[in-house]
Amino acid sequence: MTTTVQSNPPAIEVRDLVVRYGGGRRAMKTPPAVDGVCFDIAPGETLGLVGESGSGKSTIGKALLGLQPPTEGTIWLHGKDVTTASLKERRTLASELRVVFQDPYSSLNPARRIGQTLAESLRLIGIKGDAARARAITTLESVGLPSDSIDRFPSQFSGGQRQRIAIARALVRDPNVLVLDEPVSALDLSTQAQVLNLLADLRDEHKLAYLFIAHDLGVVRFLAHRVVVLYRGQVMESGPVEDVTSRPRHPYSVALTAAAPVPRPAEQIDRRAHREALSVGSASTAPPDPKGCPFASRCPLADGQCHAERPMLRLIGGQRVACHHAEQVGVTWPPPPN
Amino acid sequence: MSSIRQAKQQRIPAFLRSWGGVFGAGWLIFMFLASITARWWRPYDVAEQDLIARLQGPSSEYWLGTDAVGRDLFSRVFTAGALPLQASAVMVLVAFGIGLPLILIAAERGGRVEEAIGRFAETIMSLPSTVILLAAIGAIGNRIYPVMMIFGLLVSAALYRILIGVAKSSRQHLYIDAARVDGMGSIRVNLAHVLPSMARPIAVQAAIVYAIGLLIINGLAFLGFGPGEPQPSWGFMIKDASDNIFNSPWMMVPSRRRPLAHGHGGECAGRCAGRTPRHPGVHPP
Amino acid sequence: MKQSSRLLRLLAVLLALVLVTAACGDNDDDASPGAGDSVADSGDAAPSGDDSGDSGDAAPSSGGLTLTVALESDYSPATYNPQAYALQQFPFHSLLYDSLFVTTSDGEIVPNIVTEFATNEEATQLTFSLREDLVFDDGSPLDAELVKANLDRRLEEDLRSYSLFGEGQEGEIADVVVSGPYEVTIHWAFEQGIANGHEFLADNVGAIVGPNGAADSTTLETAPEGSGPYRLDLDASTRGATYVLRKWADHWNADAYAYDTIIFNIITDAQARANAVLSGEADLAIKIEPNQINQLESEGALAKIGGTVAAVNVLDKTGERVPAFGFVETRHALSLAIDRQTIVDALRPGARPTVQYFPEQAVGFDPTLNERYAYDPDRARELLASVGLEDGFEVDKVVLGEPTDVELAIQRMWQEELGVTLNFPAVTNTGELFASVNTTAIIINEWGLGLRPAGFVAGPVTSGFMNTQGAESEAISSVLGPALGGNPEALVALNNALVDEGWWIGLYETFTYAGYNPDSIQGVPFGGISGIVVMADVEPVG
Amino acid sequence: MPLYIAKRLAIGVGTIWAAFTLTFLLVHSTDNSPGAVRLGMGATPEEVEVENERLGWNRPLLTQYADDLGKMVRLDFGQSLINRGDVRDQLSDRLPVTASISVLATLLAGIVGTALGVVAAVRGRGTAKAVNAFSGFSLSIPSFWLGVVLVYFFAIRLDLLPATGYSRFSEGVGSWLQSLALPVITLAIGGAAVVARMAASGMREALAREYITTLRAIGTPEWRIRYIHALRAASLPVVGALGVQFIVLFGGSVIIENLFALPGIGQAALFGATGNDFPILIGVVVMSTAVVVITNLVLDLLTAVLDPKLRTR
Repeated sequence: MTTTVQSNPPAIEVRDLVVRYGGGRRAMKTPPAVDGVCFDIAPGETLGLVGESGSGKSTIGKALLGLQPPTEGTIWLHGKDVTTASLKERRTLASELRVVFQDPYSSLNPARRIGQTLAESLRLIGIKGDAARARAITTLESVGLPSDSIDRFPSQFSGGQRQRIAIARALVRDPNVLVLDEPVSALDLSTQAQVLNLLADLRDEHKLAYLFIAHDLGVVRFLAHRVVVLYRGQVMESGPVEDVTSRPRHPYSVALTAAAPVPRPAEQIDRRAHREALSVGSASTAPPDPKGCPFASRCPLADGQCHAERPMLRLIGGQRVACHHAEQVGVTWPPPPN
Repeated sequence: MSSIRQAKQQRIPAFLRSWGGVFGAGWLIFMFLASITARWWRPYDVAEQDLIARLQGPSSEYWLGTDAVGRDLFSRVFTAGALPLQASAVMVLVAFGIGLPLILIAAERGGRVEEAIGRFAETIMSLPSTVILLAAIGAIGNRIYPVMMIFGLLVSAALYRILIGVAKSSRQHLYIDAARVDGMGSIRVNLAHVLPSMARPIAVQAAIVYAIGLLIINGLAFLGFGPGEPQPSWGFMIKDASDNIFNSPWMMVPSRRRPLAHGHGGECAGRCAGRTPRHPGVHPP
Repeated sequence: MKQSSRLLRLLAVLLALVLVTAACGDNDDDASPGAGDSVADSGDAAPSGDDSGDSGDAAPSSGGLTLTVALESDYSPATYNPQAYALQQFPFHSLLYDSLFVTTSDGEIVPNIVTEFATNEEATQLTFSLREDLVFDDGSPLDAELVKANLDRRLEEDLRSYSLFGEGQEGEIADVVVSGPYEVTIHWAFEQGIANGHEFLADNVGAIVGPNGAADSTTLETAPEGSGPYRLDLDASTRGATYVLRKWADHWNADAYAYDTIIFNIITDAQARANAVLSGEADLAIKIEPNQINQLESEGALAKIGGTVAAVNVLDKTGERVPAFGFVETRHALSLAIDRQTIVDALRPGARPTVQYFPEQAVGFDPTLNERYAYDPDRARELLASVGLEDGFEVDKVVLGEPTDVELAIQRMWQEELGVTLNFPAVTNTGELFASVNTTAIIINEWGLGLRPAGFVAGPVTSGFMNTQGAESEAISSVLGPALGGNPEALVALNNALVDEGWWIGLYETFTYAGYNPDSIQGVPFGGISGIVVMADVEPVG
Repeated sequence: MPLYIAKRLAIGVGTIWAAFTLTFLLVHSTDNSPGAVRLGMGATPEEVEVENERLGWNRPLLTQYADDLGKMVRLDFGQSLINRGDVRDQLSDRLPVTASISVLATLLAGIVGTALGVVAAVRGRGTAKAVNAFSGFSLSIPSFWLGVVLVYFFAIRLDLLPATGYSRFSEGVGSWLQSLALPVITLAIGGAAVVARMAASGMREALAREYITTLRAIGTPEWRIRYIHALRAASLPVVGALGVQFIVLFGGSVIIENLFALPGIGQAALFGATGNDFPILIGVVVMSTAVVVITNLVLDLLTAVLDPKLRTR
């Protein structure tokens, strides 16, 4: 992984990232939201970050964006340490690293015209007036919106259009890395496909690196090159997207794969039955044993070792897996769907 | 089509979209302007008396009648407004001037900062304000502006308690995060995004607090801490009217009209500005 | 709004009903309207002392009668020492302290704890004897030594009632001599002597505080020490708000007092005070303000007593401060231009217009004066023109804060009828106000002349602060001596002289008002025309 | 739970300390001095200086603060400058009056307000509008105006209730209630309006909840649904609002006491303010704050009992 060439550093490099919410003694008692996560993203590459809600995937995004200060660990952007960048540094950084949020209704200020929102972003790098307006129009057109959108309010757009605006807002500063925090999960299926296609086109056109955060593997499979599966702030499995989705090595990945929605109702029913057969429990609120595997309390394969010893990431096949029983998965378990 | 209308409405503050709100806000503005300009158009001087026409009911000569020494109530009622209307405005400014920064800081920082400010606000809120105001008058004298500033300080705590939730939920908006990712500074984020999104509840609370300020000033005047005679004050006019309630009971009506209408104006504008606030928090005494 | 106010009214009625029914639950006649309540109830308020010492013939008090009095201010705010207060506060202190002499409701000053008194031939000494059965709670006697100890504190500044005994004052005392265990002789400082010196030792001035208080006034700050007919129930009282006085059955004159308990409620709000009488919570309300007079009068619950005279007092009789005042015609013109009837009708309902010095009930009153100086603006203008002042002039009247309604009315009348401009320069403290008598031409005031109007002329009017110029008037000084001696003709002449010289421009004679509940007490016994209620003579109905 | 109580107590103590400090600063920020107040108008500057020295007014501010704070902890507020009496004794005489008024007014406001709110929520739109109009009206009228009008009608015209004065509880509950009826009603109407609004919205919210639908489905009588289940859910914010109401009504009693000549804390505050009686002012503020704090503590505990979620804390 760390065989990067000096002249070509990864777009994003994250090492041993730990994020705790709150401060003081009480925060130390609760488990961290992100616990020792490492990954990197090459320029032009898309990394999928998958996990159910509360797994810490959005927190990683926030840490990257400077919205949530990391407790420990380091974040590099193009080889530059940005872990504790000041506001001033962030401002220049913000041109390279942009974000598209999940909720297109909340991510645009309803009281401001689209043009104002885009111009606000541009003003921070010194582009004002007509120049800003022209650039805003170009960007809006590049995401497939008419140029007169610039004088409208967000309430006049549909969810998919708003998400395009959000993408335009990210692109207007001409970045090379985008954090996509569940960009399509609030949209209906047909719009999802359009937006995903747009994102793919833009990536190819602008050579963008994506950190693509999602809660199911389905959409990740479409866009990502590699994928990281997160559970309770820890990496369960990572590797090329094909390997992880078609041959998951971690029981949790298996459950996630089964949970990914499919457009055909019949298959959905099959999947659900299959998922139930997995007998993977739902997330419990009880904190996991700090010494053991975080997934142990829900895992059908868990044994004494799992509760006592935290599994380390191991390279199995094409992917890295943190499970004592990874060899078993896909061989004797789970039972095949009927 | 409908989206265009929607867009136009966007620019009209919510509380002006109902008749009650228009009336309330209009009334407040009218009274404010009428009161501070009263000295130029009032039909009689506030001290001018007509002993023969004392304690009269409304007539074409004296539109609201006369008081116990035959002074024109119409002129006095409007002139009396200037001081409370201004002093209460100062109070509102102080209250928001102290309260809003604390609210914004607490909402932004969260955690221990929020807890500390919250504790402080809770402490201030539990103080019996009328008693404190009387103590302030006893200590620094009957000076309405400083006294109302102290009241503003007390009110700021109540504002904090009411608006902190609004501010926090307003910060939940992703466009705040987006602005921060843009590299916007904390102050700019607050001014450009957080505050405007809180405009409606702030307007509601400002109207309510303003009305309460008027009631407090009039209450103090009723207790004898108004401007000295012959300067008119609403509270003292009520007192005067209550002293003459047997001789001319109707005097209660014009003297009450102002504080009432004001309380009502503020209340109405406030209520119509949004739905009835879930936790009104600050109330008139 | 109309609808909601009706709803409000309905709601208020409902709420009131709920509370009244709740109140009726345990006491059936509590809610019955009328005045009987305050007199009839509180059977548990029996006097705390046992009445074995004094006989059982205190017939009227056996029912446990309570009298409730509403006062306009705290009559004992700083200390319970009666000597620190004025006559006005004496209704309260008269119940706690015995006084050497007292004013009766006939207006006479009579011995109280003095058994007999005598003045020597030259009137330079007053000798009086005390009752020998007077004791305080701790058993110490009220004897001649104690009276001397009391009077010997006369130079203390805090003891305001003693001010007339001070140096150069009309009642200056040279010495107090104990001439027997229960006999005291007072030596006046005035060489001419003082004929009715005992009148100086009446009411608040003659009140005797106990030995501890006489030795150290500060002991009276927390509790009274008197030998009077009542004791203050400190537990039941709230300072500044409510004072509960219980009858002390062992008092030598206990039978004269009809009530077992007297409650003083301090009600500073004038309307609330009137309300208290009207709704029966108070049997007697001392001091009723002009605004409430109509209301109480229409309910038959108003008592009044005259003797207060309002006037424009001319300080500048020589014209050295305002040249116009050098002419007597100017002063008469100012008087003739005042429409007293209008002022009285509009601002002082119940008062009586008058131009003269003496109150109507006093010897020396002359009805013809009021006719001679009746309102006549034309004549006033003529008079001014006759001294070349047809264009008017300006004169100042210093006020503390704001001018009164009457002053504002006079200002308007002088301006409109005579072109005379009356200005009201304001001062902020009484010191400045008092100092202004040396520089201004007029003052306007209400004077409670009380029992000795002639003495006031001899004092302030001719030789005191109203005549700092030392102006002389043959007409006044020639009759002042006989008038002080009580000669009726001289009194009338003095009255005429004051008005004719234009020293005194009377405005109206007003009243002291008290409200009372005619269903519970027989009336309000004022002490003469002093306007002070004689608490000993307040009697229950029936 | 004990932790919760301890926390509330700590805040209460902090509140009293803040009240004391604020008043202390106010009193010491003026040109006026206790010596001048105590000696009155006639005193010379020298005499005033001597008196101030005697009262310890000329000591360093911090020394006085520490000293006064220590005394306050022992509930010693010194002597009144005007009537020289012990401030604590005088105020504790008056405290029951103010406490009676504000507690009764809060209760009345709570009961009437809840009733109105429930009626508004349960009955048709007309009733809701009427209740809303009433509460809007009562919120905007000054209590002192209302008081004057009530006295005029109920005490003077109808002669139903006393207009002035206070009858102690020990002299009979009937006359006690009677003497407090008008002031309590005057004060409570504004509070009832606020409570009515909260109760109405709470009730509407409660009635819209799923478990109410469930209760209806299983055939629970409508009155039980409304007055047992929904009301209990709605009562929680109402009790919370009563705490705020109590503070407001306690302050409002200052004006009311003077209107009805009731010997309470508010009257003392007014006298203290007009007479610049510093010890009384500090005593009034501290003791009023203490009452408010204690009442709120009680209400907090009551809320905790009503709300099982809080009980576990």
